[in-house]
Amino acid sequence: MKKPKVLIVDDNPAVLDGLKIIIELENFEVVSLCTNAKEAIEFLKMWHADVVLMDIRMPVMDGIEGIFNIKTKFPNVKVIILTTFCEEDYIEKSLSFGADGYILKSSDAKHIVNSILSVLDGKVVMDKEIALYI
Amino acid sequence: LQLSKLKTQLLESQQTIERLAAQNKQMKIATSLHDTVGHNLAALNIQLNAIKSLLEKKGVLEDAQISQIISSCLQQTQTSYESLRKFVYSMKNSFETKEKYLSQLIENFNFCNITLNRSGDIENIPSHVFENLMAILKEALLNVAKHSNATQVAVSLESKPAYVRLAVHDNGKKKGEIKEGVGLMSIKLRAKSMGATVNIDNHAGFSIVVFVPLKSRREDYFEKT
Amino acid sequence: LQLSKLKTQLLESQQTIERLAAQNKQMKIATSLHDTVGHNLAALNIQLNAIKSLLEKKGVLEDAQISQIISSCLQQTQTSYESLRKFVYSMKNSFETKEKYLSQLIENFNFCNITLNRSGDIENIPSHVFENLMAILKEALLNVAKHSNATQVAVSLESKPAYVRLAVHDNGKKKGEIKEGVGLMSIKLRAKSMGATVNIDNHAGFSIVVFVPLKSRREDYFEKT
Ligand SMILES: Nc1ncnc2c1ncn2[C@@H]1O[C@H](COP(=O)(O)OP(=O)(O)OP(=O)(O)O)[C@@H](O)[C@H]1O
Ligand SMILES: Nc1ncnc2c1ncn2[C@@H]1O[C@H](COP(=O)(O)OP(=O)(O)OP(=O)(O)O)[C@@H](O)[C@H]1O
Ligand SMILES: [K+]
Ligand SMILES: [Mg+2]
Ligand SMILES: [Mg+2]
Ligand SMILES: [Mg+2]
Repeated sequence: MKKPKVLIVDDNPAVLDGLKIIIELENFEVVSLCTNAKEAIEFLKMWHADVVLMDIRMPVMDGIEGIFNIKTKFPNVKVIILTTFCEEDYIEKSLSFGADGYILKSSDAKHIVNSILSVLDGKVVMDKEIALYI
Repeated sequence: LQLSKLKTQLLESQQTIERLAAQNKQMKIATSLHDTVGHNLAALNIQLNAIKSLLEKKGVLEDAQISQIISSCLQQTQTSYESLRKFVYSMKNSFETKEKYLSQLIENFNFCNITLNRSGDIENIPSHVFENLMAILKEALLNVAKHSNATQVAVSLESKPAYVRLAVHDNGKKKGEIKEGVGLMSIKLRAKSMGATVNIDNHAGFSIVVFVPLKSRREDYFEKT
Repeated sequence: LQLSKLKTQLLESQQTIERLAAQNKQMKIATSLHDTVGHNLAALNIQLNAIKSLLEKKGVLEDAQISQIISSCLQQTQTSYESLRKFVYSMKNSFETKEKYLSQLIENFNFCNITLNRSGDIENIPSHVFENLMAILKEALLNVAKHSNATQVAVSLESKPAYVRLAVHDNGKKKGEIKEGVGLMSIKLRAKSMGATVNIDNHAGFSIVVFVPLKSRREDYFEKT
């Protein structure tokens, strides 16, 4: 099987580095690290990714605008939103934009990896805690 | 005597404004705490998970001491994150909202039937405008209880980006000359201080309408961010 | 009419008590956040350092990736700790204190000279007692301005574990019969509600002394923890 390609988008370099290690150890290919949604869209115009793991609050272009753009321009790319608590306003707004998953950054490595596998399988993933917020 | 009453009123309203401003500041502090510490803890969690995965691959995690200490770090991070989450929630809930203040004022009026019509987001009304409008509303309701034989009073508060409009209208039947006392005087003074207009009319019941134009909502955007 | 004035006063004091109680609760929440999260972060810091040493011993820290990620974790922990410390500090400063409230009230009185004598820790006065005493003080000062020809008024507030005592004494020279109005009535009602005694005397100037016995300060100890 070909390694699934993952694009990671977060404005915090510590999160980018950590996720890269976790995901690469699980036999995924991390195609690139971007620090905002705009960079991610520029990347996707030229390269392919199967899944985008994306933060919500980022400068230049946030995750909400990001999902909207990715889902309209690249409908086959799966998008998982990585959130912290207190972003319920953002989550609410983004629900209609068709993200494939919402998982908390306080999840463990296994959960993050399983979520990527699930969305690749066509499932929608939403953490219980997030469902409770909204 | 009238002057001293006015002075007291102004002093009290000054205190309310300061209180609301202090609350605003506290909410900002709490939010910024969340933004920094909350995001740090989330990042810390991901990094600890990464360390764990790396050490697992290297077979180092078989060392019981290392494995245990990493679990403990993860545990600490989760607990901190959870405490912070709960804190921000209870903080948000414990704040006095403009909505709560208004509802309480309406609820506590029991001279006659009262209805409240709101439109737009009341929380968006600038604090000093809100505080003035609430003082005006109190004075108007006091007058209803004091001077009218109304059975019904309708209060409406409209919050729009360009203006705020407060109207108090009762269905009392007493019509006479209006001899302005401290009440109406302070209503007019407060309106003037906000650059607002006041219309007082006693042709059908008694009605007071205060219209506050908001030149620019820019300060508000600053308040929110 | 007197009744409606009293009702308004009671409503307002209810709101003040609720506000002070809410602030008290917020301060407790902030302090407990600091205690739990601060404690966790300190522990985290120690454990991360322990991991670092262990991995160094095992030669695993030579792996640049591991060494870098551990430094980054340590960094995040420190930053979080720092933010939390700053937060609790600015939170404490932003709270309304009883001291501030009292000083403002005294400062804003400008009918004649006023002196304030405090003893004991004012912040220890239970919120509902403090709120009642401040309302009594306001009413007493209003009377000084209204009825006396005083040039000097002395306010004293004593906070002891077993009691709180408020005294307001002016050097006015008008002596006549005291016809109790809403002012003195509400002072007496408030005192009664706290199980306090009131002494009003107009033999040398006009003086009001309110003595509030505190049966048990246990609630206060609870309030503080
Ligand atoms: N809701 C009302 N219904 C009928 N008349 C009213 C009403 N509100 C005010 N008035 C009339 O307007 C007059 C002026 O009101 P204003 O509030 O200025 O003074 P006041 O209520 O008489 O005294 P103060 O407010 O100083 O205690 C009143 O005396 C009353 O005649
Ligand atoms: N500081 C003072 N100096 C001289 N006389 C006073 C003083 N305080 C109160 N009095 C007398 O006591 C009376 C009762 O006071 P009280 O506060 O109960 O009513 P009021 O001030 O006349 O009216 P209200 O408080 O209802 O507006 C006053 O009318 C006044 O004669
Ligand atoms: K985020
Ligand atoms: Mg971010
Ligand atoms: Mg009036
Ligand atoms: Mg009086």
